Amino acid sequence: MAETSQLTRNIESYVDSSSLMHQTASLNAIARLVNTDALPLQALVRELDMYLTTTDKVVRSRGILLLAEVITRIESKPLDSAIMHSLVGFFKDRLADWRAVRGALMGCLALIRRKSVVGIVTGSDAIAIAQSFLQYMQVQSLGQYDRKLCFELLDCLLERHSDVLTTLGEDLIYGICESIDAEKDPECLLLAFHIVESLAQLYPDSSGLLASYAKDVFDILEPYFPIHFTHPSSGDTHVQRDDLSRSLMSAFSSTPLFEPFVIPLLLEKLSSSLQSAKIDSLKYLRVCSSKYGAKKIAKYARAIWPSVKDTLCTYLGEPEFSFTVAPVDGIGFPENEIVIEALFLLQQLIVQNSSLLVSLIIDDEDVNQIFKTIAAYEIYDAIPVQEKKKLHAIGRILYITAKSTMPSCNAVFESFFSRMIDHLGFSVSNIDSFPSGDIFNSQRVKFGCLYLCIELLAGCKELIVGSDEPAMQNVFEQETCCTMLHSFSTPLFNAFGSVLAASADRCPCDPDIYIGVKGLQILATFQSDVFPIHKTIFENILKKIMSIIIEDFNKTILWEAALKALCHVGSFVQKFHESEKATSYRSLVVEKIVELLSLDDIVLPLSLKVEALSNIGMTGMKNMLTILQGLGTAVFANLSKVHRNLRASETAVQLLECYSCKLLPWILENGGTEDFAVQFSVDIWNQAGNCMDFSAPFIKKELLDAIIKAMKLSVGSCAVESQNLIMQKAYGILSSHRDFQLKEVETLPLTPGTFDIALREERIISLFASVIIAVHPKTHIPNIRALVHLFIITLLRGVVPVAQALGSILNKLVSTSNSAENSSDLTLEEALDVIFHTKICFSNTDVLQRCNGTSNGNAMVLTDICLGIANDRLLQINALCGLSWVGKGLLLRGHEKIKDITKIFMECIVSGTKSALNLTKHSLENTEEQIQDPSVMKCAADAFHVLMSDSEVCLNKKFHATIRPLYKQRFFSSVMPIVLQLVTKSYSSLSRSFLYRAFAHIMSDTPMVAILGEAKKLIPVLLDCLSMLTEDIQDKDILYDLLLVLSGILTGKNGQEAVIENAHIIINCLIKLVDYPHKMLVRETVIQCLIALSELPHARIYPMRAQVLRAISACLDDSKRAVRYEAVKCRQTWASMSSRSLNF
Amino acid sequence: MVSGLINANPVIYERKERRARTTPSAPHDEYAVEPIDQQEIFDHIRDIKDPEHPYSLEELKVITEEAVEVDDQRNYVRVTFTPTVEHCSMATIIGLCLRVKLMRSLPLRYKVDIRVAPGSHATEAAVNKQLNDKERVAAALENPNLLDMVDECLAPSYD
Amino acid sequence: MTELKEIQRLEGHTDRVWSLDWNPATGHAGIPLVFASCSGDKTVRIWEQNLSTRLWACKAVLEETHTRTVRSCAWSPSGKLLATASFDATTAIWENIGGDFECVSTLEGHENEVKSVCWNASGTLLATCSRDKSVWIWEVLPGNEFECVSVLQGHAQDVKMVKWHPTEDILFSCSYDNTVKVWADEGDSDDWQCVQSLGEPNNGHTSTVWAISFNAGGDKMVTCSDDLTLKVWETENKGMQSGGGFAPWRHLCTLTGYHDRTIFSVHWSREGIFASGAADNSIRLFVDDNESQVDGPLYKLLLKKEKAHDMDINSVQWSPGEKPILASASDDGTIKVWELIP
Amino acid sequence: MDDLFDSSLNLEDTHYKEGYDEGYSYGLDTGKEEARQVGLKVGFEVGEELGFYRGCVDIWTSAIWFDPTCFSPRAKTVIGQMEELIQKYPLMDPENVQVQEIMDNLRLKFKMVCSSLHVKLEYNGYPKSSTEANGIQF
Repeated sequence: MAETSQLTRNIESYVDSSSLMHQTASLNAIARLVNTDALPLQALVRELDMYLTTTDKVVRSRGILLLAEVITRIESKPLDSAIMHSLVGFFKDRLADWRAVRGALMGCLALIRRKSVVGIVTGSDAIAIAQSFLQYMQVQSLGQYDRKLCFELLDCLLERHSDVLTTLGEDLIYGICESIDAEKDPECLLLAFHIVESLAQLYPDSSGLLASYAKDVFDILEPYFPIHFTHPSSGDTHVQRDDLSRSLMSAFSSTPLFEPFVIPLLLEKLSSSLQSAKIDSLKYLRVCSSKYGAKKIAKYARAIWPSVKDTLCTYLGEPEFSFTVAPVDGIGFPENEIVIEALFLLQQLIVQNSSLLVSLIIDDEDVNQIFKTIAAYEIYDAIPVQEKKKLHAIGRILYITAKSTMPSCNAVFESFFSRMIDHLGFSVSNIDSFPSGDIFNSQRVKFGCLYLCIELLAGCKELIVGSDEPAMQNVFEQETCCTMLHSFSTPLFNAFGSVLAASADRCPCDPDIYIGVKGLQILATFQSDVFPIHKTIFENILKKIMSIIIEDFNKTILWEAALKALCHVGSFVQKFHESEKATSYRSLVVEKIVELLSLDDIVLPLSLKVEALSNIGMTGMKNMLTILQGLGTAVFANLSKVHRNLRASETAVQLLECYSCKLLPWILENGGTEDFAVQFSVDIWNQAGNCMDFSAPFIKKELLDAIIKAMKLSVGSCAVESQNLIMQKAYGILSSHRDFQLKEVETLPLTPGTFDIALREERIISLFASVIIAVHPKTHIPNIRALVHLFIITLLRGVVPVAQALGSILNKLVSTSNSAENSSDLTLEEALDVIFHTKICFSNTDVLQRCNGTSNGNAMVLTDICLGIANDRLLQINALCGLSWVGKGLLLRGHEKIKDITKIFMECIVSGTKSALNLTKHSLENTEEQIQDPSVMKCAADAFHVLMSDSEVCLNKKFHATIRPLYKQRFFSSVMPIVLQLVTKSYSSLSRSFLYRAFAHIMSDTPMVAILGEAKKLIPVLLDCLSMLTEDIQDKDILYDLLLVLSGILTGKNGQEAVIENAHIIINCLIKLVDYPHKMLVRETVIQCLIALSELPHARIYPMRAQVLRAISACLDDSKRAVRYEAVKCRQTWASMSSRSLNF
Repeated sequence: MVSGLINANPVIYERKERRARTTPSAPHDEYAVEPIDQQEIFDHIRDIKDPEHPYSLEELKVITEEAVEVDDQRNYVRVTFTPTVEHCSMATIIGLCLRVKLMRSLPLRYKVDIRVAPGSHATEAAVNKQLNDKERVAAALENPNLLDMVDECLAPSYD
Repeated sequence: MTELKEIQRLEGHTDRVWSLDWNPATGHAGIPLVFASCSGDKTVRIWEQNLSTRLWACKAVLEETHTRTVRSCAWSPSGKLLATASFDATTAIWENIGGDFECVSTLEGHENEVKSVCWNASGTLLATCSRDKSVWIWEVLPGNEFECVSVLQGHAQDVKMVKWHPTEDILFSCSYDNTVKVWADEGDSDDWQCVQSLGEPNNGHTSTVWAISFNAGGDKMVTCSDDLTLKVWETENKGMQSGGGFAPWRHLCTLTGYHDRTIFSVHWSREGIFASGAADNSIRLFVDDNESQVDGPLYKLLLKKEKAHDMDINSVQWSPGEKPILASASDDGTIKVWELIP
Repeated sequence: MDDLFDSSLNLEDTHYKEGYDEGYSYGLDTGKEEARQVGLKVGFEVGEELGFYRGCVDIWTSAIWFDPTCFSPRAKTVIGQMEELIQKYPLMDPENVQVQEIMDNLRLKFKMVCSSLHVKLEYNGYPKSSTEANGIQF
C-alpha cells in the first residue's frame, strides 16, 4: 500500500509541481518502478485513470503526458500485443483532444519507435494512428515543439510502416502537404523534407498516385529553395544551413515526378546573383540529373549547357601559371566552389549522355569563335581580359570533356585537335625530319592554341591514367585520341619547343614559358603503351629541357619550370617502369647533370648545379645512386685540388652540404642501402691519410666542419658492422700517423707538453672524434683507453668535438654492473676513473710554478683544473666546457656521477676560483670580488645549457645515444633544490646573477609537467631571474625562453593556485617587461601572459587593474604591430573586468 | 524581434579574407618601426557586429578598407561609414561603436573623426555632429543600456 | 619675449578633467590660491597653493555624491560655496566648513545631463543648463535653500554653457544649436525672456558654441566654437548703467586659423589677455592690437603653446591672483598651472 | 426575347459596379472605425495626463488651504498658473492650435513645482519615442 501512496505522491508532484526538477525526479521514479516490474503498466494506468479522464484540461494534459513519458522511458521493456493495442487505441484517440495533444503525440511516437523484439505496433494499428493523425492534427497551428513531434511521428510512420500506409492514398498525401505547408522552423523543416523524400519512395511509379499530386507537393517545397538561413549561427538551434540544403536536395531529387518543376526552377535560380543560390542550383542539378536519369534530362541539356558555360566564364579565376602550386598535369586554378560545382555538373552530364553534350559543345559558337580569334594571339599578355576569361573557361570545358569518357574524349580530339595543329602551322608533313632538341625555326607560336592543347592533353591523360586496369591499355592504342596524338606528336613538340625558343630572344612572360614547358612535360609523360611517342622525340624533349637547364639559368622562372618538369618526367618514368624512356632519361639527364659537376668551364652557377643535382636525384633510387657516385668523385676531385685553388674548397663545402642535408636523408627515408655512405666515409679517410703530409683540406675551418658533418651523418646512418669497418679505417689512419704514437699517450701521468699536438693533427683528431660521436654502442672502438687519454689532452686545448666524443663514449660504454656482454676493453667505471683521476702534469709551462702552493704538486686531475687550481683562465674554461659535454653524456644515461659534475659547476659559479683565493691570501689589494672571473663563471653557468638542451651535433637519437626516459625531469628535481638554496644564500651579486643564468638554462629546457609541480617555489626566483636578464642585451634570447616557461605555468592547469598566490608579484614583474626594447617576441609574450592572468579570480587581481591598464595603454603605441594587436586584446580583458567605464 | 528591424533583410557581401601580413616589414630588425596603417585600423573595426543584424559591418559593406584614412605622423584617423539604409536610425549607434573601438585600440596621441559617407544618410550632418561631440559620446558611454549595446556589438571584434 | 612657463603638472584624477574654477576669494591678502577641478572619474578635487613652495597640492576630494561625470564647477563670489554640475542630472552645492567640504544641497529638475553651472555677480542667483535644452535659474534662499525661479526654453538643442554678465543680472547661454542666447528679467517678476539670440544671421558661429567669457569691463564678450573660430562681441556700456532697457550685442570680429580642432574653452583675464584651449592640445593667448586702429580694436596672437597637453584641452582659466597665472585641464587626466612671463 | 441576354451582356459592368460599391462602403466603415480607434487612444492619453496634473494641483491647493505657509509664494503662484492652464485646456476641441502649447507649458510648470517642493513626481504615461523608450538615445 505504501507503494501506491508513494506512487500517488509521485504522480501528484509530476502533475502539478512547477519545478522541472521535481517533475523529472518523480517521472524517473515511476519509470523505474515500471521497468523493474515493481509496478505493472496496467496498475499505473489504473492509478492514472482519474488524471487521464478528468475534465480539468491542465491536469488531463499533464496526466497523459506522464503516461507518454513513461512509455518513452520503457522502450526496452517487452509489452504484449494486447497492451500495445490498447495503448495505441488510447493515444490515437487523444490526438483528437487538442489540449492533451503533446502527450498523445509523444505516446504514439514512443509506441511507433519500439523495436520489434519488445513488441511493435501492428500494421493495422499504425494505420489507425495515421488516420486519426490525418483526421485531427492541425500541425501548423501548434507550437514549435509539438510540430516537431508531429513530424517525427509522420517520419517514423513512413519509415516503419510504408507498406501499409500506401493504402491511405490521397488522404496521406493531402495530410502531409497540409501539415508541412509554410513550416518555418529549421529543425521541423529538416524532418519535413525527409518526410517528402520518403513519401516519394512510397509511390515510385510514374503512373502512380503521387503523379497527380506531384505539382502540389512540389509547390510546398519550392519556396524554400535556395535555403536562405537568417538564424544566427550561434542560435540555440544546432541545425546548419548545409543540413537543410542537403535534405531539401534529397527531397527534390527523390522522384523523377518532380522533374518538370524542379529543373526549370533550378535553371532560373542559377541565373540569380546570390552566390549560395548559384552553388545550390548547380549541386541540385547534378544530383537530380543523376537521380532522374539521362532520358529525362536530355531535353534540358540545351538549356543547362549555356548557363554552365556562362557561369564558368564569369567565375573562373586567373590560372596559376606556376609549377609550385599547379597539379602535375593540366593547369591549376584558384579554388572556387561555384566553378568546381559547375565542372562537376558538366562532367555528370557528359558521362550521362556523352554524344548529346559533345555535339552541343562542338557546335557551340563561343567555342568555335575561340578557335577563330583567341587562338591567334601569340603571347599571353596580348590577349584582352574578356577574351582571356573565355579562353580559360573553354579550356576547362575541353579538359572536362576529354577527361570524362573515352567517346567524348575522342570526339573533341577529332573535332578540335587537328584544327589546332593546323592553326599552330606546324605541318604534319615534316614528321620524319624533326629538328634536334635545340634548333627551332623561330616561328611565332599561337599561345591560345597551345593553351587549349594543354587542357586537352591533360584531360586525355587523366582519363587514361584514371582507368588503371592494364587490360584496357592496349585498347586505348586504337582510340582516336591516341592515334591522333601519335601522328601529331612532332608538330606539338616543335610548337612547345618554339615557345621556349622564342623566349630566347624576346623574354616571354611567365605563362608562355609555363605552357611551353608544361606541354613538353605532358608529351613526355604519356605511358608508351598507350601513346608511344617516338623515342627520338622523347629524347629531344629531354635535350631541349636540359639545354634550358644549362643555358637559361639567368631566366629564373624558365629555369625552375624546366627543372620541375624534368623531375616530373623522371618520377613518371620510374613510376611506370618505362624501361626505354628510363635509359634515355639516365643518359640524357642524370649523367649529363653529373657531368656538369666536373666541368668548371660551363657558366651554370654551382648553387644551381647542386639544386638540379639533388632534385633529379630524388626522382628515383637508381638515379640517386648515379648522382651520388658523381657527387662523390666531384668532392674528392675538389679536395685534392684544395691546396691549389680556393674555389675548390668552396665547391667541396657546397657539395658536402648537399650530400648531408638533401641526398643522404632522402636515401635513408627511401630505404636506400648504406653502401655509399660507408664507401664515402672510407674514401674521406683515405683522403685524410693521403693529405697527412700536406694537410691542406683540413686547414680550412668551414671545409673541415662540412667534412665532419658529412662523416657523422654517414657513420650514424650505417649498421654496426659497417661502422666497425669505418672505425678500423679511421683508427688505422690516426695511429699510422708518424707525428705521435698513441703508445706515448698511455704513459702516465699525462703531460701535454711532451707531445705538443700540431694544428693538423688536432684536425685529424676532431675528424676521428666525429666518427666516435656517431657510432653505435655495440661498435668496437680499438685501443679505447689510449683514445680517452688523447681526448683529455686535446680537450684541454679547447677542441669541442673531442669533448663531445668523450661524452659520447661515456654515454655508450657498457658498465661493469651488466658486464655480461661486455665487448669493449674498457668499462664505464674504468673510463670514469681515467677521466677524473688521471693526473695531468705540466712540465714546461709556467703553470708549474703557480701550482707550487697547492697540495698535489705539479700534477692535478681534470676537476682541479676545472676549479681553476692551475690558475690559468683559458685552461679552466676549456676544461669546464669539456666537462659539460662529458656531463651531458652521463646525464643522458642517468648516471650518478653527474651530481659531482654539477657540484663543480656550482662551485665555479658561486666562488669563482679557489686557488686564486689561496694564492692571493697574502696580497692585500685583492678582495674576493675582484678574484671572481666573470668569463669562468659564465662558462660554468652555460654548462647547464649544454647539459639540458637537445643537441643537433651529438648525443642524440641520430647518433645512437643511450637516452634514459625522463632524464630531464630527474635532473631538474635533483639540481633545482640546490640552485634555489644557493640563490637564497646571499653571495656576491655577480655570482647570484650567474646562478640565475644557470637557473634560466635549466628551467627553459625542463618539461612543463615537472615545473608545474614546483611552481609555487619557482615563481619568485623566476621573476627575479627575469628582471636580472633584462640588464644585458646579450641575454635577450635566454630571457625569452624563460618567459615562455612562465607563460607555460600561467596557462597550465596545475600551476593555478601557485599563480594565484603570486599574482601580484607576477603582474608587477610583467608590467616592467612590457616595454622591453630588444625583442618583440618578449613584449608580445608578456602581454599574452597578462591576458592569461586576467582569467584569475577577479577579487584577487582587481587591485592591479588600474596599474595594468596604464601599462598596456602605452603598448597600444608599440613599434611592432603584433604587440599592438595583443595589447588591444589585453586591454579589453582587463578593462571589461569591471563591466563599466572603459573610456579613457 | 525580427519584426522590429529598421532594415529587415540587408544585402550581405563576401567578407574579403584576412590579407595575411607580409610578415613584419623588417623581420630581422628588432628596432624597425611598423607604423599604424589603413589595414591595421580596418582589422580593428571590420568584425564589429551590426546592432540589428547577425552580420559584421564589413559583411554589410558599412565599412571598407578604403574608407579608413590614417596619418601616423600626424596622429590622425578618419573613418567614413555607409549605413545600410538611408534612414537607418542605428547610424549613430554604429558610429558610436566605431569610435569606442578605436578609442580602446589606438594610442592616446590619436585624434579620431567618424563620419557617415556623404549622401548615404538622410540626416548626415546631424549624425556627424553628434558622433564628433565628445561630451555627448562621453555621456552616452555612461548610459548602461547604450554601453551594453555597444559592448555586444564590439564583442566579436576582440576574438 | 613673453612665454608661458609650465609651473606644475597636477596628477590625481583617474579620468579626463572636464573643467576647473579658481576660487575668487583667494590669491590676495595672503590667502593661498585655490581652485577646484572636476572630472570623468565622478570626483571634484580642491587644489591649494603652498605659500612657501608656491606649488599646488590636492587639499580635498569631493566624491560619492555624484554618480556620473562631474562636468563643471563654480565658486560663489564669496568663495564659500562651490556648485558642481553632473551628468547625473543634478547640481550639488558644497560648503567649505573648516577646511572640509560638505554637500549642503542638491538641485534636481533637469531631465538629463547638467553641463554647466554659474553664479551671478551678487551670488543671489544660480544658473544651470542641460542636454534637455533648458536653462534653469535658481534663487539662493537663506539656509542653503535653492528655489527654481524660472525655466528658460529657447535653445533647439543641448545647452553647453551658461555665464552671467560680470556686473548685470543678464544671463548668457551657448548651445549645440550654434547660437548664443541672452536672457534678461523683464520687469523683475520672475519673468525671464530671451532678449537676443546671436546666431549665423548676425555672423555668429556655424557649429556648436562651447564657451563664453567677458572682459573685465563687461562690454566685450568672447565665444569659442567647434567651427574652429573665436568671436568677439561688444555692446555699449552706458546703456546698462542707466538701466534703461537692454543694450544689444553685436559681432566685433572673428579670429580664425589659430586652432585646427574644436576650441573648447576661452577665458579673458583682467589684464585683457584672453586664452583659448582646444582639441589640438594647444593653448593660444590673444591681446587687443593697438596698432591696427583702422576699424576698431582688433586682437592679435600674443603667444601660442603647442603640445601644452598630451590630449584635448577642455578648460583654461586665469587665476584671480596678482600674478598672471593660468590653469588648464585636459583629457590626459592632468591639470597644468602656467605662468605668463612678460 | 433580347432582354434575355441583357443581364449577360453587361455582366462585367454590373459586377464592376457591385464590386465598387461594396469596396467603397467597406472602406468607409473601416476608415471610420480606424479613426475612432485613434481618437480613443489619443483622447485617452490626453485625458489621462490632464487628470494626473489635475489631481496633483488639487492636492497641493488643498494643502495650501490647510496651511497657507506650507509652500513658498513662488510655488503657490506656479500652482495657480497650472490651475488656469488646466481650466483653459480646450478638451472639447482637439483641433485647437493651443493644445500642444498648453500641454508643454503644463509639463514645464509641473517640473518647476516638483523641484521647488523637492518631490520626485513624474508623469510617465505619455508615449515616448522608441529610442527614448529603450534608452539608447544620446
